Amino acid sequence: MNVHVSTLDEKTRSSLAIESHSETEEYFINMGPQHPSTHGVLRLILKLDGETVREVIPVLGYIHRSIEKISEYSTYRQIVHLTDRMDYLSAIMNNWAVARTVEKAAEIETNERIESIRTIVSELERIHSHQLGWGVLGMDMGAFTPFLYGFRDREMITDILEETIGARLTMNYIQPGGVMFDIHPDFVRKVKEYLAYFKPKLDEYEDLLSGNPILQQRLRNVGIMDAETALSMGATGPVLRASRVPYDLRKIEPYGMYGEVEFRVAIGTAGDCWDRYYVRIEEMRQSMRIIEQLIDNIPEGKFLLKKPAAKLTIPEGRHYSQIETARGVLGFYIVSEGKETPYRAYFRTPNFHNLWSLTAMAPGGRVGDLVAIISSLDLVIPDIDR
Amino acid sequence: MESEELFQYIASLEAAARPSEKPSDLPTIEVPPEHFLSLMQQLREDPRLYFNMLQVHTAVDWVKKGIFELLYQLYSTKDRQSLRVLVELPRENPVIASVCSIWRIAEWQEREVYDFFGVLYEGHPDLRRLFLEDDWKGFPMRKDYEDDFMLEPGQ
Amino acid sequence: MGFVNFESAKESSMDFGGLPVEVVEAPRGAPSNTVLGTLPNIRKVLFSLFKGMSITLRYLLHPSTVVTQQYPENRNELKMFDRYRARLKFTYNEAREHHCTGCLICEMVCPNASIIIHNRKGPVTGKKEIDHFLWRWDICTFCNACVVACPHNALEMTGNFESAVYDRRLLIYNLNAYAGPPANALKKIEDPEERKKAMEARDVYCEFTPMAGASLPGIAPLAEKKEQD
Amino acid sequence: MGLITEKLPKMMAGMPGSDIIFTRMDAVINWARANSLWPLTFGTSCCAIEMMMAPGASRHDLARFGAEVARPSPRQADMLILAGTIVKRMAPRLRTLYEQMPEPRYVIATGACTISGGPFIYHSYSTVRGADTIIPVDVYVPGCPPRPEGLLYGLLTLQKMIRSGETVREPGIRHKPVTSETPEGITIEDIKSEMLALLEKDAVVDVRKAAEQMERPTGI
Repeated sequence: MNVHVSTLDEKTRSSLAIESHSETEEYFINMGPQHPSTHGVLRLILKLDGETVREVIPVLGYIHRSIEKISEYSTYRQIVHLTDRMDYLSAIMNNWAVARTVEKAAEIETNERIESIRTIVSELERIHSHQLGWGVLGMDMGAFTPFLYGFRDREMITDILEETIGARLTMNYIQPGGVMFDIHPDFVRKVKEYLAYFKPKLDEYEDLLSGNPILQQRLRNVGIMDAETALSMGATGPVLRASRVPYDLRKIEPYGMYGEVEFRVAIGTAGDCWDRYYVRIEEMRQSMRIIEQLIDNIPEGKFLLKKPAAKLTIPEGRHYSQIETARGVLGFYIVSEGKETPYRAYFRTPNFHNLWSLTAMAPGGRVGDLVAIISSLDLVIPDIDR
Repeated sequence: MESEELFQYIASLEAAARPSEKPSDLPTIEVPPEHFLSLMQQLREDPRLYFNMLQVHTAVDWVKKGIFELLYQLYSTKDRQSLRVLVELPRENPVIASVCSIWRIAEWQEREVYDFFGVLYEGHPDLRRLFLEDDWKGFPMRKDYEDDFMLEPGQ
Repeated sequence: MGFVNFESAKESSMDFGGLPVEVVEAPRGAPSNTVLGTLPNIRKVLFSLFKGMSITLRYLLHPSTVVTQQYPENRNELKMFDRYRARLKFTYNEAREHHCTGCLICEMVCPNASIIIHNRKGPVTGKKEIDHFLWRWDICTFCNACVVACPHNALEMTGNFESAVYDRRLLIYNLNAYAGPPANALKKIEDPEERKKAMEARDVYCEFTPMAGASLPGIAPLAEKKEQD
Repeated sequence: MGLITEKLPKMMAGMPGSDIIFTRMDAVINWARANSLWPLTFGTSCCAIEMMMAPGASRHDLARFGAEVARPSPRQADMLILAGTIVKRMAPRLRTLYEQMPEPRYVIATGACTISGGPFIYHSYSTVRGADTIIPVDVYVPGCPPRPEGLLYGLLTLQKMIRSGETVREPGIRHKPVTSETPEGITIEDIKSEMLALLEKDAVVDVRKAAEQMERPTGI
C-alpha cells in the first residue's frame, strides 16, 4: 500500500492548480498567526478570488504545548491543573471533565453540596465566557463599546470567583472527589447581587448590539451550516445548537445538578452567525435561571470528601466521560494500566472540532464575512492546539 | 439498544466484528483492519444504527505488544447510542483505510493521529502534519520517541 | 432589512433521540438584505441606533458608573482577597518558628517541579531537617496543590502581586527564614538548655531571599555567567 | 530622532558644556519614551485575556500611562507584551515580529509560560523554555497569569528602567536599576551585600550585543 504524505507547500500549490472558478486569477493570502481578529495564534491561508473566499486552509500548531504528552508523566491531580490552560475561559468546566472521568473510573463518591457548588461556579464561568465572546464579537464587527461593557460585567464574576477560589483565570478548583475550597461566606450574597445586577444589563446588551441593524446585516445569512453538515463536521456546543440540533449534554446526559433544575436549551433555526450569536445570549439567560434555582439551597456537607492523598490510581481499562463547556463537548479519554499516571490521556476538545466547520462555512463568502464567522465560533486557540 | 442486542445486530452486518474483551466503559467492538471500512460505512448508513457523529478518534501506542490501538467513538443522535470501535494495527507499517468520506471531521482527527503516531490513512485527501512542522523528525506521542529537547525534572 | 423582533424568542419542545428537550429558539425576522427592504423599517432602524447611542450617552452622563481603577494611586486601598494566590510563603508561629519538617510531599505533588527542597542532617539533633526550601516563582502556576497537600500547614499563599523584576534569575526564592528543626520538634525538647542549643545552631537566612539562580537546572547562575563574559 | 540620537553626539563630542546638554537631552528623551509606550497586541494564550483586561478594558486602563493604543502592527509599536506560551513553531515568528519593531523596543514577559515554560517546562517536546532564549526581555512579570495590576506594575517597572535608561552617547546600552524589590528583614548582612554586588555587576546589559549573539533555538 502506498500512502502519500504531503506538505503545506504542496497543498497550497495543488490547490491553485485546481481549475479556477472564474476567469479571474485566484491567489493566496495569509491571515495570522499574529492577527488581531483570529483571537490568538490561528493561521488561516485563504484562497481568494477577488474578495470571495474560495478555500480556507487552517494551519495549527502555533501554540501546541504537548499537554497530552505531559499528562502521561503526571498524576491525575496534576492533569487537572493542565486543563486550566486549554480552554482558559471555561477552566472550571475543564477541571470538571477530568474530575468526572477520574471519579467515574475510580468510583469516588461525591455529595450534593459538591455537585451544587460545581454546577453554580460552572454556570458563572459560562456566563463570563459568553460575555467575553459577546464583547469580542462586537469588537470584530467594528463596535468597541460592547468589548468594554462585556469586560466590565465579566470582571465582576471574576471577582466573585476570585474570592472563593483565589485565582482569576486558571482556577484549578474542581478536584477528583470534591472542590479545592469551600465557598466563601459572602459567595451566596454576592452571586445573588450579581444576578440582580446583570439581568437588566443583559437587556441592555440586546438594545446596544442585538438591535443594531448593521450587526444584523453582518451576521444574518452569513456562514450558514445545516444540521447534517454540522454533525458530520463534529461541531458541538452553540455552533451545533445554532443548526437546530438540541444536543446539550446538560440535558441529554445530565451530570452535576443539571438533572434537577429547569432550563431550556437555546437553539437556532438557520445555523448562521446570527443564530450562533443569539444562542449565546440566550444561554446566559438560562445559566442565570439555573443559578437562581440552586443558589438558595446549597445542601450542607463536606466540600472535599477525601483528603487529597498523594496516590490516586484508576483501575485498568479505557475510561471516557464528557462535559458541556461553554464552547461544546469536552471529552477526556484515559487508557489506564492501573498506575498513578495514565498510559494515554486524550482530550476531545470542542474548539478543535468547531474550527473544522469553518472550512465548510467560509467558502463562497467574503473576507469580511470570514471575520464574522470566526467571531461567531468563539474560538480559544490553545484549546485547539492543546 | 442494549449492548448485547447491539453486538448481535452488528455481527449480523459484519461477521468479522466481535465484542471486545478489553476493559472498557462503553459498548466496544473490535474489528480487523481489512473489514474496517465496510463496517464503518454500514454503521453510518444502516437505518437502525445511524451513527452520525464521530466523537473521538485517537490512537494508543502499546509499544510492548507492538501494536497501535485505534479508537473510533461513535454517537447516534437517533437513539443516543454510543459505540466504541477498536482496531489493532502493527507498529511497523501502520496503514488503515480513511473514513473521511463518511464523517468529514475524520479528516482532521486522522491528520492529528498521523502527526502524533505516524499512522498512515489510505484514501485521505490531504494527509500531512497538523500541529508540528512538516519537517519534524519522528512521531512524538509514540512511547519510544526520543528528543534531546525534552527535559526531566532535575536534569 | 427584516428586523428581528425580540418578543418572538419561541419556547417549545423538541425531540432528540426519543428524549423530549425543552428548547428556546433564537428570534428571526423576515430576511431581506437589500437597501429597499430596509425602507419600510427605516423608523425602527433609526430608533434602534438611537437606543444603542442612548445607552452610551447615559453612561457618559453618569460618572458614578465609571469602574476604572487608578492603580498605583489606590495601592493602599487595594486589598487582595484572603485566598488570592500570588506568592508562596512559609507560615510562622509567634516565636517565628516554621512548621516544615522537610517531608518532600509538596515537592512530590508539585506538577511542574517548582519546589526544590534541600534537606540536611541537623548539627545538634542529628535528625533530618530542612536546609533550603527553594521556590521557583518563574515556573510556579499557583495551583495550590502544595498548600493543600502539606500535612503540617507549613505553607500558605498570599496576595502580593507586585513582583516584576529585571532578571528572571531573581525569581528563584529561598522561603525558609532559617535552616533547622520545625516548631513541633523544638517543642518536644524539654530541657531549656538543649532547646537553646538547638535554636542557636540554626542557620539564619532571610525569609524571602532571591537566590540569584543558585545552580538550578536550565538557568546559569549570575556569578558563573560573569566568568564566561 | 535619528539626527539627535546618532549625528548630534558625534558633532558635539568635544564641545565644552556638552555633558550638561546631553544629560538634559537624555532626561527629555527618556521621559518621552517612557510615557508613550505603544504595545503590540501579541497574545498567545491565557495571559492574553489578562493583557486585554489591562490595556483595553474598562477596569484597568493602560491609557493612564500613555500606553493606550494597542497596535496590531509591529511597525507602529515599541513595547511587546509577551502574553502566553511560546512554542517552537511560533518562535521564528516572534523573532520576526521583534525584528520588525523600531528601536528602541522594549519587551515585557508576563506569566510563567513566557518566563520559563511554566507548567510545560518538563516533558514537553515543543514548548520553548523561556522567551528570553529567542528575544531579549526587559521586565519579567511572574504569575499564572499575573493579574492586570501586576502587569501595570510591570509597566511601571519598565518605565522606571527607561527613565534611568539609555543615554544618547551610548545607545542600546540599558542601565537596569539594581532590583525592583529589596527584600526586607535581612538578617545576615553578607548575603545581602554579596547578592547586591552580584547584581550590580550584572546591571549593565548590552541588549544589542546580546541580540546579535543570540542564536535561533534549535529544532525550528
